[in-house]
Amino acid sequence: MDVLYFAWVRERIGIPREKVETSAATVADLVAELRTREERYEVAFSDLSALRVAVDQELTDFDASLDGAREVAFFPPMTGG
Amino acid sequence: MDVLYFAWVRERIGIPREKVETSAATVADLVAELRTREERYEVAFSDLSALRVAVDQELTDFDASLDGAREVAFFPPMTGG
Amino acid sequence: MIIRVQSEPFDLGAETNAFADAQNGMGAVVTFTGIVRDLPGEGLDRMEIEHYPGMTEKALEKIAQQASERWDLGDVLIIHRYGNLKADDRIMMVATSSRHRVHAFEAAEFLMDYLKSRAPFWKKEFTASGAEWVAAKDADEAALDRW
Amino acid sequence: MIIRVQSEPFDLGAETNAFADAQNGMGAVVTFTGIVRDLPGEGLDRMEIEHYPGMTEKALEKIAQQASERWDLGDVLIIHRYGNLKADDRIMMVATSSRHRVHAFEAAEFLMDYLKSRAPFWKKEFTASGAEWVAAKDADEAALDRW
Repeated sequence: MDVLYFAWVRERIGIPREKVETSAATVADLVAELRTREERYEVAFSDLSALRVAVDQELTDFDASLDGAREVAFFPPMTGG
Repeated sequence: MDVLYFAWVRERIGIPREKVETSAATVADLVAELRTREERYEVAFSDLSALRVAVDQELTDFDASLDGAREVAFFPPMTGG
Repeated sequence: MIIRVQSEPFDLGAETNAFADAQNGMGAVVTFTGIVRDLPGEGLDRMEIEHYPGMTEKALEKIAQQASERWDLGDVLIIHRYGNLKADDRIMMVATSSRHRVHAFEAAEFLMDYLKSRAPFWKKEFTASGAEWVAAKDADEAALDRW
Repeated sequence: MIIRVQSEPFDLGAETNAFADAQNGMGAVVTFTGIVRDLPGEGLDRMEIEHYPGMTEKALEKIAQQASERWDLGDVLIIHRYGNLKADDRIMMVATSSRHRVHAFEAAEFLMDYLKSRAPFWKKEFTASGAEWVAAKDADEAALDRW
């Protein structure tokens, strides 16, 4: 699964994207897995209320299923316009 | 006093403006005077709810005073924009 | 505050660029443009817009002044044509700039609502079968209740 | 429906003219333009806008589609830049056309409200003393409740 990071999430984790082998059932499960990896993930995911998530390029919630998902992206609230 | 007519009021009365000697105290009094003049005035002023009036280039009501007024204009509801 | 009442066409794009260039740190620019619509059936030969020289400028300045007092605006532009126009010609435009997009939007809507019912312009439509004054819409008068 | 996500500048005036030219009898055209604001004090060196290629276009299309279903629109245009911008540069624009001015206005406001909080763009401001991600405003999220 491709995992993408944007804005300060990207900066804290240090990479814009990576391949992740996971059997996580939901976004929240994936986050839990990532947090155990390294300090930088723990820091980036420490406050989920400050984060947004998209699965296959659609905004969704942290309890969304990852069944069949190819791409998950984490980022802060958007500031376009 | 200058009396001005616009749009279909101008067309019904047949002239865009005229000098009127009057001692009318209010717009309504002026209208009453004009209506007695000729058929075309009677026709133009037959339905006051279809008319608007400006005294010295400010929109006002038919009961407005003409004290000191130099210019009175009659016209239908506006359709700008 | 720029108010122009003119018979000549105006260049919407050039006016919009000039207004946005001069907005001076406001961040948000809204424009509204009114365009002559063709008539169904036999079509519109031309539209004639009559106005009340002198009062028109005063009424537009008053409307722009009210908008400037009510919202936090950088600037206001109103251009309105009179005389003869054809289908697809641009009749008028307003532009507003503000630090806040909601202010720019609301002020532009306010300008349009007041301009429709309080500025002395009258439209007449000419077709092959004659000419007719455009009737004011109840909805346009009712729109003022919002403000 | 025209959606463009690009790093290059766009000509607001030319885009506005082209959109109004193509409005095809709609009568009302509304545009909104967002412009980079300078920062008080030491000033803005530059703004960098990051986006999510692929998702950005989808999100903007979805927003434009929703507006088209909700209001009686002739057309919708959205242009949004990414990459490096300076103070006074134009970040983005939307344009709407409609037979009814209220529809054109409301649809443009809807597009802006959704675009602010639902399209994957992130702004970073660079000054002499460092760089900072622009924080999302609660007011922008709250603005969605209106629709």
